[in-house]
Amino acid sequence: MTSQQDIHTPEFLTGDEFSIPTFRLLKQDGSLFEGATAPELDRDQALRIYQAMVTTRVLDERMMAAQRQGRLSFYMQCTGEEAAVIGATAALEDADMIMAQYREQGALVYRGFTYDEFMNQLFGNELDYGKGRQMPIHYGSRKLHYMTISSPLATQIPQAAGYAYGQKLAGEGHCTITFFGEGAASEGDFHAALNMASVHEVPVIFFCRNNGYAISTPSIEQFAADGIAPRAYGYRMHVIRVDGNDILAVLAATRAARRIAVEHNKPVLIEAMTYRLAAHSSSDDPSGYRSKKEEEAWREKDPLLRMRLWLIAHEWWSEEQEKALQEELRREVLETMKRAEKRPPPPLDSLVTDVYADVTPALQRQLDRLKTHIRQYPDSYPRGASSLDPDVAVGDDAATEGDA
Amino acid sequence: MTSQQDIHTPEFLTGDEFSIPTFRLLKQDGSLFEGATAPELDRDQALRIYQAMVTTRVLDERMMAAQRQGRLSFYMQCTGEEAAVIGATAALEDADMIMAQYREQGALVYRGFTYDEFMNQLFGNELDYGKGRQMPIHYGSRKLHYMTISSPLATQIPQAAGYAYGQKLAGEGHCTITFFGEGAASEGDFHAALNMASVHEVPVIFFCRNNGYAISTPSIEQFAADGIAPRAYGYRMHVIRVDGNDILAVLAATRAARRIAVEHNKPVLIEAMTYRLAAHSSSDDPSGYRSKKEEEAWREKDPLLRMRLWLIAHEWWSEEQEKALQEELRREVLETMKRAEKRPPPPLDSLVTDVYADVTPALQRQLDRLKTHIRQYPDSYPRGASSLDPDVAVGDDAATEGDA
Amino acid sequence: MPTMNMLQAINNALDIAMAEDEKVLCFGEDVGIFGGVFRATSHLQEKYGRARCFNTPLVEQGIIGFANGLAAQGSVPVAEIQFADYIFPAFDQIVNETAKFRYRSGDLFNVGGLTIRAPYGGGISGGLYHSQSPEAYFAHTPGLKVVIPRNPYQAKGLLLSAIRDPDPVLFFEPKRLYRASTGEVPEEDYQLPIGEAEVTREGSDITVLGWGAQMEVIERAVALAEKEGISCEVIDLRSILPWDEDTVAESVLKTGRLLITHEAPLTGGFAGEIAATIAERCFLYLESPISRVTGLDTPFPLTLEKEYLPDHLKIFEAIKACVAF
Amino acid sequence: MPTMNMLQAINNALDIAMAEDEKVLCFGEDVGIFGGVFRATSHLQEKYGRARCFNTPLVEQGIIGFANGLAAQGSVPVAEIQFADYIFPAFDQIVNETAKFRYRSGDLFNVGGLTIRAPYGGGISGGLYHSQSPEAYFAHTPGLKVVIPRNPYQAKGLLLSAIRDPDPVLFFEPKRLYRASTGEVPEEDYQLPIGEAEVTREGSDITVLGWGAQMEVIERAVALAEKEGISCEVIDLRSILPWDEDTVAESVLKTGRLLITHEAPLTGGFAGEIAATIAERCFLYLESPISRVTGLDTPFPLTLEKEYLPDHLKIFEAIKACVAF
Ligand SMILES: Cc1ncc(C[n+]2csc(CCOP(=O)(O)OP(=O)(O)O)c2C)c(N)n1
Ligand SMILES: Cc1ncc(C[n+]2csc(CCOP(=O)(O)OP(=O)(O)O)c2C)c(N)n1
Ligand SMILES: [Mg+2]
Ligand SMILES: [Mg+2]
Repeated sequence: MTSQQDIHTPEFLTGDEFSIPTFRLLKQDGSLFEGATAPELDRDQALRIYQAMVTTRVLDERMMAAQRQGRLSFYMQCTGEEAAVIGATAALEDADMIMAQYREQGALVYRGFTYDEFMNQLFGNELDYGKGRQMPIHYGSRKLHYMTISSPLATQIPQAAGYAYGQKLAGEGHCTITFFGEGAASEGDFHAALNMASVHEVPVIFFCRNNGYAISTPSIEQFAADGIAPRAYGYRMHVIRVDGNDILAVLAATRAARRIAVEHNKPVLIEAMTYRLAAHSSSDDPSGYRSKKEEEAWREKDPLLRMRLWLIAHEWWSEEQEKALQEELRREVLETMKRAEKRPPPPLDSLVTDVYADVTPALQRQLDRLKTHIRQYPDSYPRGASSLDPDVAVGDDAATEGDA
Repeated sequence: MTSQQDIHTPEFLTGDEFSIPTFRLLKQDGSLFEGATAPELDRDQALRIYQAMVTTRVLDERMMAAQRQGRLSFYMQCTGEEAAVIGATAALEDADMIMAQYREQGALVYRGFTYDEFMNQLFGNELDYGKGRQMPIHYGSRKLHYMTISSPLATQIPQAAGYAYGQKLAGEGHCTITFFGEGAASEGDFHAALNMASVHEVPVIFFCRNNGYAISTPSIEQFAADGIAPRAYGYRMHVIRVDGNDILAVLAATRAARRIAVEHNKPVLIEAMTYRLAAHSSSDDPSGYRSKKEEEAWREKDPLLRMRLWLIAHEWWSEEQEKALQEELRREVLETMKRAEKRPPPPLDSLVTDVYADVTPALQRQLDRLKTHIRQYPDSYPRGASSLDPDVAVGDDAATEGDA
Repeated sequence: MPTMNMLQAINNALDIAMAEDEKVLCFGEDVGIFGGVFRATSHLQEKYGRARCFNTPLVEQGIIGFANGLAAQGSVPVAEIQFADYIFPAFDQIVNETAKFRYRSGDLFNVGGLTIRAPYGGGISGGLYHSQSPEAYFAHTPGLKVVIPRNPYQAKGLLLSAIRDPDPVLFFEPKRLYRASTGEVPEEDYQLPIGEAEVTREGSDITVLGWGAQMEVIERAVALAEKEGISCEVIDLRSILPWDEDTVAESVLKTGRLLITHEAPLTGGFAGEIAATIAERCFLYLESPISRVTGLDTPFPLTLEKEYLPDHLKIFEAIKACVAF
Repeated sequence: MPTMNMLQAINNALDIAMAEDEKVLCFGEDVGIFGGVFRATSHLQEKYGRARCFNTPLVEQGIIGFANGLAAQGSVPVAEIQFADYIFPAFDQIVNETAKFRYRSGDLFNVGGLTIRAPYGGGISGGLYHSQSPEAYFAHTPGLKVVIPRNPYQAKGLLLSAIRDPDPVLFFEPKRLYRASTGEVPEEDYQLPIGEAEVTREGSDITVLGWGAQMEVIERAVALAEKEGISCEVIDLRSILPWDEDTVAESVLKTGRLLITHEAPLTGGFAGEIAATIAERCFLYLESPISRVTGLDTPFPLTLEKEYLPDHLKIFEAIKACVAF
């Protein structure tokens, strides 16, 4: 269906004739903008959100430090983007599906993934639901409806459209949210996903964290347009741009998006304007491609501080509570980290399980040969050898627990 | 760079608030719309354009008939879309690069590809520049700056962006046009191409033939939006929608687009609204998925008729000239077809040349073994055997000619 | 028992699977009202509605991405790729996602419900892009299953197994046989095993192994060889991944000779894998080098397609050469 | 002669190629001012400007599509894919386009100027998606060349050849060796031949064949074997496609034994192709089955990476088994 209007002189459009505003509710000092109304939010949920933000921040700080100490091979922080990720998650029902990119640990925290669960994945030990197969930060939880992270970028976006199509057919009123960066949105899978979702009318929320960078590539070298939001026009999709550091705006926007998705089976695109305050990952050093000044400017827009000021103004939170929470969390991180580090690796068999539903005979032969070899050189394969000793061998409660 | 405006209530946009008009100049009766001005066009170019349209139409009609008679394995018609393809080509310089999808034989006709050249490709004979390797309609011409057609859809779109980037660096003032269907525009390569072209500011024209169908799939099942044009907003790219059956509008729009591309190194998207009057290909039967009535409605918008009426109004053309041209062309098609059919196939060596710049030793061994085998069973491989006989063996003037 | 061609058998299998389980969905380019360009999905939209059988936009990476998501959710998608030559835009979704979904999540999530159907192979004047046999690309990818039927009976039974298999299956259909191959096919539901080869003819001098459309070519070659007194054992591999080493090895231990044929180019083709494995397992029993009769190491040609293809004459000559070694 | 690590050698080769020919362009994700996530393109943007060395948007299919177009136009693009694991979204542009460009056009057009660089391989705690060795996927694709260097000297000479080669080349760089492998590298321009294997050690009991990072592993295994009195001939294949059958066959005719190792999974890996070819060519000379020491037929793991990899001990044991056969 195309519009019917005619013109008789060749005028080109570029989209500059309209612009996409940013939805904001909360000022950095914790007060609302004039004309703004906070979304409905009781004390319990407000604190659940805020505590998830702090829990995420503390985890990130401590684990990055652990990585620097050589205790962990790799880490990625959500720092600066907690409001975007947690605000969106808080707007959903807990049974809605989350298909994230990798910087969305806040969503898991909000849903109740414990520090122990994080640590088991980060250290790839026998209790890691992923059985120590993926790099740190590739979390997943079936019970929390959080799809295991996959490193190839943007692949989860069309998958989210498909998942949501299945939810629509199932008719239980659930939807899917998929998070991705403004960099990942350049992939072909992004275009495929948005187009298919709008043609097939699926209840999916495409949530773009526009944090300004894809590793070292600034968004100005990623696209020439006014962010990601105007792409929605190409699919006649509902779209909103929101201040990603404004927890109330993110919450309100995502709640409204969820309504459009679930009640009308229409996909929605949300572009959250935010900033990756930390390095891309523990392997990265941003000083080569951006200024401290730019970082500082954004540090002043810290989403945690903004929400804290709002909570304090409501007398739902205090500096003392803040201090106590931070201390408790720091202690908990260290304790759980120590526990997780000490746990044995997954058993040798986990090398060949889950390739297929059942281990094929050929794979079983490969495993048997490997066992023979390791028995010959146990000292050269301390991890593999440990599970060959029957005393050390572990069951697979890991998978069972995650499944629960 | 994103817009600066703020809002404090969560309002979603869908792009419905603006619409993309269609640029039209010529009415079906051959007169101009009120307020319309025809682009500069002298008699010579007008006739070159029109004759290319008729030449294409006659070729298509005859070759489809030949296919029906079993003389040809496969064919695809441009019918109904001649104004879009030839109008765009006529707006370019002849040295600009064309990277087409497959339904753009009109562009080749306009640039002077002869019936003989068409036939050699269609029959995959020894003179086919492509050496009989691709299915009918996969034309290419180096001297006419027309990239050899490739069946996988949309792959040429990012290639066109790259080609144009090379032209920009070369600084000779050339640009690239790439044609594609509204179906192919669903591929990931489309998104990649438009984004890269706008970020890297390349002189490329993306010309979408929105002909309503991708084989059996109507555009309403291809995308939910107002055509392809609004996608340009996602890349802040210049865009225009044009009546694809209106030769003057296509010409004017593409000339203007070329100026933007070449003078400002900015990519442009053109969406030409047209209709695939014939079946998708000789393998297709549209009666299963669309109505005769719909086809008839579009047949009345025939782009050839529209231009003919305009030419006749200018007294640049007459019904007698029309008749003579048609007859001459029909005769020529049949003559060249007969010649091409009779020509021998490409030599057996062409099976292994051009895989690499030089035939590898391993491939040479494979060819030698094949020759031995064919000598043993010459009757089972009449085509291969024919070039083993030194009297029949042909040189490779084909390639040399195409290169010229 | 009714006679069906391969398309009818496939259509019938889809029909049975959709009737039985409402979680089964069929989609892809033109599979809706049109029933697919080859008509494998004819009437399914009519019968099961647009929600369960539908056209997709023209984007293979999206089709498989969408299908992966559906399968992870618990649906049973049967996605069609219009030609196997056009499966490559979905390569990342298949090899990085489909294949690794279960493993990387420790089986928290899997896409075992997924089946991908695609017509493959030459012999239809399709040139470079309507002729390819890409099975070897996928056979190097643990986590996938790759299945290829040789006739209508096999097509129905294997496709029903593929759809119900707990692992994702790539189902390549020899399009040259779509209408050319006909045979008796039971009306009722039945399954044939995935991962098991079938000995379709017993013999003692040489084992001749293939899959899909090559089985018919092999039969013609073997008929010629038998006339010359060579007794051939013929095996249809059926599953390329995982493949049935034991059946092949057992046969070669008996015959001492092996010929493998496929249409795909020689280098990196799946015959190499089989040859390497069997040469190792049957080292002391091989009486002649394992012979591979395949397409040339070039893209697929058009005018000289007949010359390019590993036809019955090439196989026949190779059989003789093996036996005469 | 200066000492360089592999990244420096690669950076140096790119620098030389860009200085010599202004048609040479380097681009990819983060290759601009940042110089690539591994810093292989450090300082190139500074030296040659943003027009010739630049960041691309994050879209591999676009990077290679763009590069194909540039090469067809006559430029000499050197495109970087950040990790070989992320080359799959570009699979269609590579196997259907790059590989077939010249053939399908009868050489009216070609993309011979194209080089695609990508870090590959395991041993860096990368898990499923920062460890893959995808060379076999491409080795089944006529029209491509696939080259893998084993050390800095090889990397520079082979990369310069790849850039100037008249055919498109996939250049996979063993990222485990980026900083770990150092050696003398001439400052000046030089090329090493594509399509030729190199015998890096002569021996008489067994031929041990590999490429890339496995060469260092082979050296450790061979050192153990030599201590037990086994004389090993070691070959670095260097080019996977086209590969140097003659050099390998010649060596095996002499030693009578062959072991091939790669990190990629066994099934469908390129060792299968080599084993099949050499078993055929050297049938009467083989004294033991050709041995393949490879990754397991699973996705690439993390915690148990050491157990998964075909390390020197596994190769050493396999060498002994061959010789004892
Ligand atoms: C297909 C693919 N290509 C490249 C990469 C390497 N890579 C990992 S993260 C990243 C940048 C992503 O940027 P963005 O999407 O903006 O997310 P952010 O890191 O900013 O949250 C890149 C290039 C990858 N993981 N997958
Ligand atoms: C990658 C790929 N997928 C599928 C096909 C099969 N196919 C050929 S043409 C076509 C429809 C194209 O429609 P459109 O782009 O609208 O062009 P039109 O035929 O209408 O000119 C399809 C699906 C293909 N050639 N390539
Ligand atoms: Mg980002
Ligand atoms: Mg169309």
